[in-house]
Amino acid sequence: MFRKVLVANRGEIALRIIAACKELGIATVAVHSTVDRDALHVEAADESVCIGPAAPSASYLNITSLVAAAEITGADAVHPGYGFLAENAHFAEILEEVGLTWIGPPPEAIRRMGDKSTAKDTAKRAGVPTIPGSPGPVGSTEEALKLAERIGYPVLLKAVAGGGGRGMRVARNGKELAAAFELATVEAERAFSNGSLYLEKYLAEPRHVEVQVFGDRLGKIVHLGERECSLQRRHQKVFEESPSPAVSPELRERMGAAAIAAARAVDYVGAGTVEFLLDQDGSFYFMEMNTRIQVEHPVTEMVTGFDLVKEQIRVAAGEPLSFPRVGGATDEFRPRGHAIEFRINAEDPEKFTPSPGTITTLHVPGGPGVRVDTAAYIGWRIPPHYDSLLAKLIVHGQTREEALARGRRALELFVVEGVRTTIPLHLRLLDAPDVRHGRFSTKWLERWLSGETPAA
Amino acid sequence: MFRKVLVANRGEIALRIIAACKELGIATVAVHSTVDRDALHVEAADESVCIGPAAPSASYLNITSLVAAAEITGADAVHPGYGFLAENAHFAEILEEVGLTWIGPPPEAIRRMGDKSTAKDTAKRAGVPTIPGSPGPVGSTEEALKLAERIGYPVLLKAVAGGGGRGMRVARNGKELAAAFELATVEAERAFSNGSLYLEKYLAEPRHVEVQVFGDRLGKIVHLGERECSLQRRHQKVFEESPSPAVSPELRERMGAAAIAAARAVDYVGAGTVEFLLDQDGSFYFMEMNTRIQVEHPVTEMVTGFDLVKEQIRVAAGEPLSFPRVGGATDEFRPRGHAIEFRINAEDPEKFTPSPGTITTLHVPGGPGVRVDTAAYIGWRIPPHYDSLLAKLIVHGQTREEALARGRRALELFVVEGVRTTIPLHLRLLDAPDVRHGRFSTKWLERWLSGETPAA
Amino acid sequence: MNVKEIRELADLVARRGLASLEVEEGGFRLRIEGPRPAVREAAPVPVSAYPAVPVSWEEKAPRIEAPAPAPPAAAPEVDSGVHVVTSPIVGTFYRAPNPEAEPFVKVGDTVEKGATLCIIEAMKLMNEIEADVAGTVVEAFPKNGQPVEFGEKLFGIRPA
Amino acid sequence: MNVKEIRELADLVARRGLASLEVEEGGFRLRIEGPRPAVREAAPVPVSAYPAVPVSWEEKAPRIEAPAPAPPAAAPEVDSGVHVVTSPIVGTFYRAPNPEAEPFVKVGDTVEKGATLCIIEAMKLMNEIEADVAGTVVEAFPKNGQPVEFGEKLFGIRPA
Repeated sequence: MFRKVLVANRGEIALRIIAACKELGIATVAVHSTVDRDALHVEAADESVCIGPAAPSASYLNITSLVAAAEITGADAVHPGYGFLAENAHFAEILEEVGLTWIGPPPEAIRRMGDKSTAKDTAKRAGVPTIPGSPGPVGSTEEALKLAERIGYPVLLKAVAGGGGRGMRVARNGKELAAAFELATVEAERAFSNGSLYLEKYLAEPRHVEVQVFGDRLGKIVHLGERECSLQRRHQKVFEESPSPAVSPELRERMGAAAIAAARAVDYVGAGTVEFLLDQDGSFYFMEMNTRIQVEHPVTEMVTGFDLVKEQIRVAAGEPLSFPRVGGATDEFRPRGHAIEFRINAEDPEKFTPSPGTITTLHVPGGPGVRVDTAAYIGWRIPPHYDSLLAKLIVHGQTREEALARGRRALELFVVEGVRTTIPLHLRLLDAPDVRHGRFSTKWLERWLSGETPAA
Repeated sequence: MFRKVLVANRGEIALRIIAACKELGIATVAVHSTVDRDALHVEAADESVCIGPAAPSASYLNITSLVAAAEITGADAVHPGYGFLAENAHFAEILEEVGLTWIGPPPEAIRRMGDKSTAKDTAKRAGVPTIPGSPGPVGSTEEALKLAERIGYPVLLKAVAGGGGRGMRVARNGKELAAAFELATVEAERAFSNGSLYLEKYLAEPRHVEVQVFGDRLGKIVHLGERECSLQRRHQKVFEESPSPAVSPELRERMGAAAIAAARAVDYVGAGTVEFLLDQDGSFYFMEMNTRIQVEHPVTEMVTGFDLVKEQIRVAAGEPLSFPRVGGATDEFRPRGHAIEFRINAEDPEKFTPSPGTITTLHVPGGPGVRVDTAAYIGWRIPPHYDSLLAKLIVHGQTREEALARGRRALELFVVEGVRTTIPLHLRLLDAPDVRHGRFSTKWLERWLSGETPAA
Repeated sequence: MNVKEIRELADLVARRGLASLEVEEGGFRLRIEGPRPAVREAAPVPVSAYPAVPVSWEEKAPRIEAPAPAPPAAAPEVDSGVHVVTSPIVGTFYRAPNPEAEPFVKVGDTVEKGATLCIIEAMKLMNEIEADVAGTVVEAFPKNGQPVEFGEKLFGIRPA
Repeated sequence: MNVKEIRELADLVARRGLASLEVEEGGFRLRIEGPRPAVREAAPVPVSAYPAVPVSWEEKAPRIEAPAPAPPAAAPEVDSGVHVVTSPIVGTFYRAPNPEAEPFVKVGDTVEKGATLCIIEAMKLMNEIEADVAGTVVEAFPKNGQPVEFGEKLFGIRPA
């Protein structure tokens, strides 16, 4: 096992990693930028090194400084957390070159899953369902109609050169497709000087359901069930839960097996997440794989009782997976109760503008089934240079109903003053019948925020 | 279900009850003395009533004020918490007379278990083992020797009129007993003007192991396993855990069945605890039954996933027990992992003198498997009129080892300034090999504190 | 806004003891926080919302000595010359012995020490509250039928 | 707003005991927080205990422009007349190009702008740190072979 781990991150995840190291009897080194000098992760670690000025590129993303910090403190491994350098294969390789252990998956796995089209190809070849569509540009209306007939309507046309939703058109039948193909070609030509179009199956109301996988260096890969993360705003997850209200035990086993297959295709080691789009008819399609610990890992910890961050460290040290009774080739995964994570950001709960400032009052809720992961403290000045995640409130109950009720009372007893937070947003969300009944897709939250009648 | 519950208590347990009510959608009324005006339970409740001055006898023990407070606020039930009026059968009866529901066991059960000798007789008649001894005073040395022969050495002689350890003598064999009988008679005569002596089996190194029971109004009674509470100082529990390191599954079932039998003997309803002394040879003896929720109930919540306070309220409202798979006539109880509670008191960690004052800094630990129940906040002035419990830190792990490691890191990251606390005591305790190995009796902690080589 | 104007506003904040002042206009924003407080201000106590409760009027009520306990720290002063009678118990406040009767006392009345000022009902018992000083009633705080807490102000009496 | 005006506002905040003052105008933003309260002391930063690390001396090292970044707010002042060169990188500090050589500079030496003051090794690269002012070296902070953080004080130079 490692003697000393350098935590190449900040905020709540740095504190989380330090907690895991402490439980394993490993010394810790915190790194920080000049504005994070008084941050809690610095205080909690055994040692700390200032690695640069506030700008992330000059500090938390500064590979030279991080490696030097590990060298001067005699650390023997580095945990990257999430964000920053967590999915940087180059950083992983440099660490291994200088003799430090990277607490993460093999660089090659990061690279193959980091590139969208390589990832999709890899998944496809591993037998994992991906969204059906044209392998390349569609040449003509006839070709498009033939393909659409095969994969089924509705279908989506999108510009090969496009992005951000521009040049995209949905067609519900052949007639619409024929008309749309011509229009979209012209639009794409005008917008991108390239009229080529892809065609793929269109999911009207997909859910974002992701599966937690874990592999060890001995080649064992298991899954720990799914997380439902459909409630998103601008692709930022707001509210995550496990299990998903839309996943049956039978579907869980199929999604789990697919996730394991994707991970196995890149010889995965450590904690990873395979993200799927789940259609209303129960079909699911590979979206991407995140080769790191996720912000929302605590919901899986709550329904399994496992410590995923400690397991990352153990696995990186070469130990076999320690999980008893998990999802895999021979075991069926059974979540224990229901967990929900509420991301509490330091931002306006209606306009979502960041609200940096100094925390003047803070009271975190306690009691049964409540967990709070935060690096906040009274007097802490939230620097404006980093993300606005202030705290993660995770609740666990025997049933989804109990977890929802517990979430409400914990949010009501959660006091933060000095900055605006998204606590009021979560309380409003808990009032929404669709949330109470688990009826939502990835499109629900933005529709609801814009005041449209919520219809899942 | 109730519409509004008055919480006849203060501090963390009042907050705990308010949380349970919130989860059940029940409105709450807090009561407080004049010095508790700024207490957190007052802020957390929907309404509050000042019921008297600081002295508990004039406020939290003032039945008239409590009933009037329930009447003027329109509450329909009262939860007494622990301490104060929690085991006051008279209060329970008055509430029922004025049409309020008492969230606790039937007054008759409280009364029968409240009187030590009635409780012991009740248990004995229910077939629950009690410490063998003379039914009344022992008349002569010969009678003492004959009785000792039957129950086995060592035996304890104690003055009928005595108390607090005075006039007690241990005899390991017949010779010692004959000598001790004469001496103890003379001592008791001198000290209490009454030379009569009881004789009972002496437990050299007993453990305090208690079983959580729960009954509903339909007559079902179950047990939820045991709590090990041997680490005590002056009969105050300091550190509690579940399961007990000394209890095997087979012993758990026998103790559970005995606890259920004791509860059944008084037609028990609600949450109760049957305390046993567990001898080194695996024999156990009924000590007493606590007819309320206990301070240490969270360790049972952590290893069961159940919410005992919500269950108290449900059962008081006439609902059947909601627990799935618990210990009882047909089910075997299996704890899920291991939980430990550290009582953090506002007192000197070495001299145990109370340390009231104002909390200037407070940071509670988070992360996986950590729960903190507290009514403390920064700026809170701890009133000197009540007990010194500042917070309960409860940790849960898959194994006892993980729970211990988690306890250590949580204690290290738990910051309280402004008052002295017992956090350093707990950190020292975690260093003691006997604590790490679970080798201790009720006598261990005082011996260890006095500097004697710990020998369990 | 220039520095002189800002100074004027800052002085205003300091002198008036304001918690903060914030101005925003176009791209301009000014925020001034008042003098630092001693430590953390006491958490605000939520105002209790009492529902009215039905009351059974009884013939004869027990008398409670008006103990006029030391008013709790939180009870605001009325006027240094006025003695405040606070409630020694929790219950429902009545100004008259029964719904048809005249109030025991009205503002302006002169009362002797020991005179009944009101009744507070708790657990169906009617507790008479007596004046603990002689003087003139200058204020009557709760309304008839209103619930009162321990230590709540009942009457202001200017001692004779 | 110029420095004089800002100073005026800062004095104002200090004199009036304000908690803070914030001005925002166009791209300009000023925030002044009043004198630190006695209340919560800044959390103590644990002192880092660095172990010595073995070093491989190399022939040729890259030169880093001595950027002398704005010293971080927390860097304590030495003497108002002395310019402090802080470390632009994390690494191990060396006063000489190799273990047998003389130090680049000693206290009392006069240095030109651009003169090499020391080497900081990071990732096996020897980074030369240059003087960003000409003057007299009046203080040398780290010991030879000592690890340094970003922003750590290296030398004090009294400008010529």
